[in-house]
Amino acid sequence: MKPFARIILFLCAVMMLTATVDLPDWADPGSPASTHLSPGFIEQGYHETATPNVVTAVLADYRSYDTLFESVVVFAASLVVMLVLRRTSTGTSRIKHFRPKREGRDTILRGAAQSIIPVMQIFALYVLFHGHYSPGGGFQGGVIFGASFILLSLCYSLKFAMQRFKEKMVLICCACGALLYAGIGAVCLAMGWNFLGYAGLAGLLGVTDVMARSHGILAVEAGVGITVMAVMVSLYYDLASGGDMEEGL
Amino acid sequence: MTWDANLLWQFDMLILLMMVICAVAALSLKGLVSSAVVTGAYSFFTCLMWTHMMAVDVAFTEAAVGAAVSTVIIVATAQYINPWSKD
Amino acid sequence: MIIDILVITMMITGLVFFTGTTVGIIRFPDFYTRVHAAGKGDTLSTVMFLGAMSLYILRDFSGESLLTFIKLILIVLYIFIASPTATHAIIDAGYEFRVPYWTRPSDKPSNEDDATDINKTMEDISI
Amino acid sequence: MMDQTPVFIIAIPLFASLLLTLIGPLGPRVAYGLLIGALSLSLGASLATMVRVVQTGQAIHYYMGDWLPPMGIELVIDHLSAAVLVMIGVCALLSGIYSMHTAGQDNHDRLNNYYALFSLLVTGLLGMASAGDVFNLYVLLEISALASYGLLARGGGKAYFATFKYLVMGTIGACFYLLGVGYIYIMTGSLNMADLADILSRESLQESVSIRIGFTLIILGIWTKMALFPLHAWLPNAYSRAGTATACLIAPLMTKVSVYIMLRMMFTVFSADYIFNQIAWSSLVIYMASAAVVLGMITAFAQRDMRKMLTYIIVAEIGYMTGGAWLANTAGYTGAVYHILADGLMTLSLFMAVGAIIYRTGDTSANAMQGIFRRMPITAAVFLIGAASIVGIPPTCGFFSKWYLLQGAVQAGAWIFVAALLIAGLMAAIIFFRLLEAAFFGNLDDEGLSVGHSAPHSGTGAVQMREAPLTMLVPLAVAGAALLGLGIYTNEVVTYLIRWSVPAGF
Repeated sequence: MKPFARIILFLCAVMMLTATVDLPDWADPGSPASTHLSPGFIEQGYHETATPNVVTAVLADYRSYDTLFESVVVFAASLVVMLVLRRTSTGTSRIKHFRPKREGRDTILRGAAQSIIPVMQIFALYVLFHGHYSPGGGFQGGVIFGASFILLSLCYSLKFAMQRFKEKMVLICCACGALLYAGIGAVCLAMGWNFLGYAGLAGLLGVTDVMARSHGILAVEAGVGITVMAVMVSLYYDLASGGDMEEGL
Repeated sequence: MTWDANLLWQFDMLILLMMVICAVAALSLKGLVSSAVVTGAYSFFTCLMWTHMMAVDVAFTEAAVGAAVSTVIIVATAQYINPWSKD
Repeated sequence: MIIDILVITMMITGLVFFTGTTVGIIRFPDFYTRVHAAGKGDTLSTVMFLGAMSLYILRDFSGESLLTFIKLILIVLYIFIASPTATHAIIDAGYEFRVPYWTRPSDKPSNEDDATDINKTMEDISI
Repeated sequence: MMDQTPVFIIAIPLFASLLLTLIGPLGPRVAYGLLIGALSLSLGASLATMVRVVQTGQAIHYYMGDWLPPMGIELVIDHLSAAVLVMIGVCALLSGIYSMHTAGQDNHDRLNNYYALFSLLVTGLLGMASAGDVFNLYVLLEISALASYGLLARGGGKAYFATFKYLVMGTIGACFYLLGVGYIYIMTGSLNMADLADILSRESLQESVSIRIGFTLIILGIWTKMALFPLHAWLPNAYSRAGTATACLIAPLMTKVSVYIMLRMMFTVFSADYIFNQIAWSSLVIYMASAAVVLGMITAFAQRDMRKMLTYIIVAEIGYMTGGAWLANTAGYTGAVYHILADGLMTLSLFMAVGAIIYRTGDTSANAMQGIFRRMPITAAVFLIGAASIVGIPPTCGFFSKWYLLQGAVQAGAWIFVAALLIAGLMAAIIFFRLLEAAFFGNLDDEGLSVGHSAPHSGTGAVQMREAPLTMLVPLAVAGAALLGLGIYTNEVVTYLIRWSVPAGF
């Protein structure tokens, strides 16, 4: 089987390398990708969405339908991992590996965690809400926020983290983030615009259409952030404890 | 902040080389935990590559997801599948 | 001018420590000493480098450069907290995992098991 | 202000899935009711859209977020996607109703999360069928794939390994698709299907190696997803080891929607001229399809386990559709599209019938069929209709799709495909004849046998009538009736839906 797999890999590599002969030059301003749609986004992006960061505007407004489903992909991942791994039945645990118990020890780790985690969470919020102006947004902010909880449970213990952020709460956050995103789409629908046409929020918020798009982007980024944060924590809880939520890494 | 194709092509090649080395190492190393760590290193080089291509958003995501969280999650998973197994 | 000299000195010191760290990781005999070299040398040299950069930025003083300076100082602080803690955590985990430490073989000629034991464990650890 | 029905098709199952995760404490009945309600509403929206498409005779474009394509994303529902949408809606609703007992059997806890994934899978499939953007298609492909991994792995035990194999193959397929889309994006700068078709028809791009390889990668990825013959190894184990409710949802839909994506990529994004004249592979693909048809049927013949047999029949059916799509004539195309609809219903009714038999007898091998006609007459009747459809006996829809496929193959002069179709029909007849013989006569030879192997001496000869529960029986009967109905109204389906979507250049 192995030589066969190697032949297939080699063929794929040859095919992909062959495809590069035709491609436009690296960072070529005349390439189709830079001339077809990008100028439109760059020129009109700010006037239509009041968002200086073009990436955010494209991600969360022009192609927000994609982004909705990307956050749903993340949500689906946590749901799948939970369905497959989580065991509530009390039985013989499959896990027989050595797991160090560090209850009540290691002041250094905890001290460092105490000083780093708040800063990390503030930074996550900054990344999330500053996405209009600088690189960042819901996905990145959510991941950093989730990482702070993972750090907490690494430095203390899984149980400690689960007391702070309960498993049920995590699942609710997973669904509510995506629900916030889709709900905003539905509100726009109810206001007489198309699904996810944030301009429909203008009437509710009392601002112009352009500003309403900007606010809509902010709200959906927050939804994405909540989902991603909760999913990261949920994945860690399930995978690190092997599904029994007893003790983790 | 302008991109000059000729300025740092050696740097480019170096990162690509390291990425190839990491990819091969992740496949050929014994032990799942070490493979997981090398995968994290691979993600880090990918992140450098994105930064070099001026795609800061992608680099940011890669650093947060690939190099940080997914490495932790892979290691957490690997401990249940006999971390020092030979395949 | 003085700042330039300071910056160059700090950078060279940082480089020297980096070299020391690398040599240490390769040459030290067991797990604990290697991590020790990596943790200490790496932290100090990174801090040296970043400090030099922040000073260099401050040469043309303006609001923007001050902002960059503050960001760099924050990174220095972060590394100063995180890197030794990580080293500590790794060593602690190794201690709990009962990774044997190195003793000079000639001191205890009778106790040859230790040396082989170390080699065995080193193979395990350095996979 | 546009008509908003197209978005309801997708948004309702999505909202249902998100809400289903939240309503765990309310108990399984609420979850079941919410799922069924959402699926029916979505089906209603699909039907309304189809009626509008048929009435106006042109595709509906729905602009997401009010951004005009190619800047924004659009949903495009033309005749082909309307038909596939309705097929998905019907199959999902029927298997949703059917799942009441079996899903509870497979999932003692967290039934609401199982249903959330169920609904998410339907969302992904509906979204794929209505997408007008190649990257959006990829995102929805990932959603449906992820949900199907979770649902299939819920089978427990051996299903984990089978699903892991499926996961690896599915990820490779999705990666190939994404790589191909990437190459095409670099060369064209657009992701919208109509825009891409416009750009790709330019003279300068016809000869491009990158576009050609991009197309190859996309098609290879889709073939991996839909388990065309050399890439089918993951399918039988993954599908046959899943829980009954899961198998009834996934087996009819996943591969058919992949076939739909293949048609969409071939004829909407690329053109028939480009595929059959510039990239001249079609004879090779027809050989592959013929091999898939013949080998799938032969392997199915060798199986003792009923569900495994059905999964190999799916592999053969994929061969029919692929062959029909690559015959490059109207009859072949009509046969392929019609077979998507017919095969969805056929596979659904067969899987549901077999599921009901397994539910009552607890036996997955062909022995379970002994004397089924006496004990479960309705289930057996639906099984008979499904089998007749697979074999290709006239009043059922399977006959008409095979008729169109044969006609197309003869027109194209693809004699090997003709031979494969005939051999496969014969093999299918033998397979089902063997099963139905046991179902009909198995009981009469040995009276104790049908009562149960556990109690061979209780034989008083009284055969117990024990049909499956009503929630399983009603969808079964509806599916059987739909098979006949689709067969009877073939002419209307072809005239009003399929003829409109025949690509230019045939």
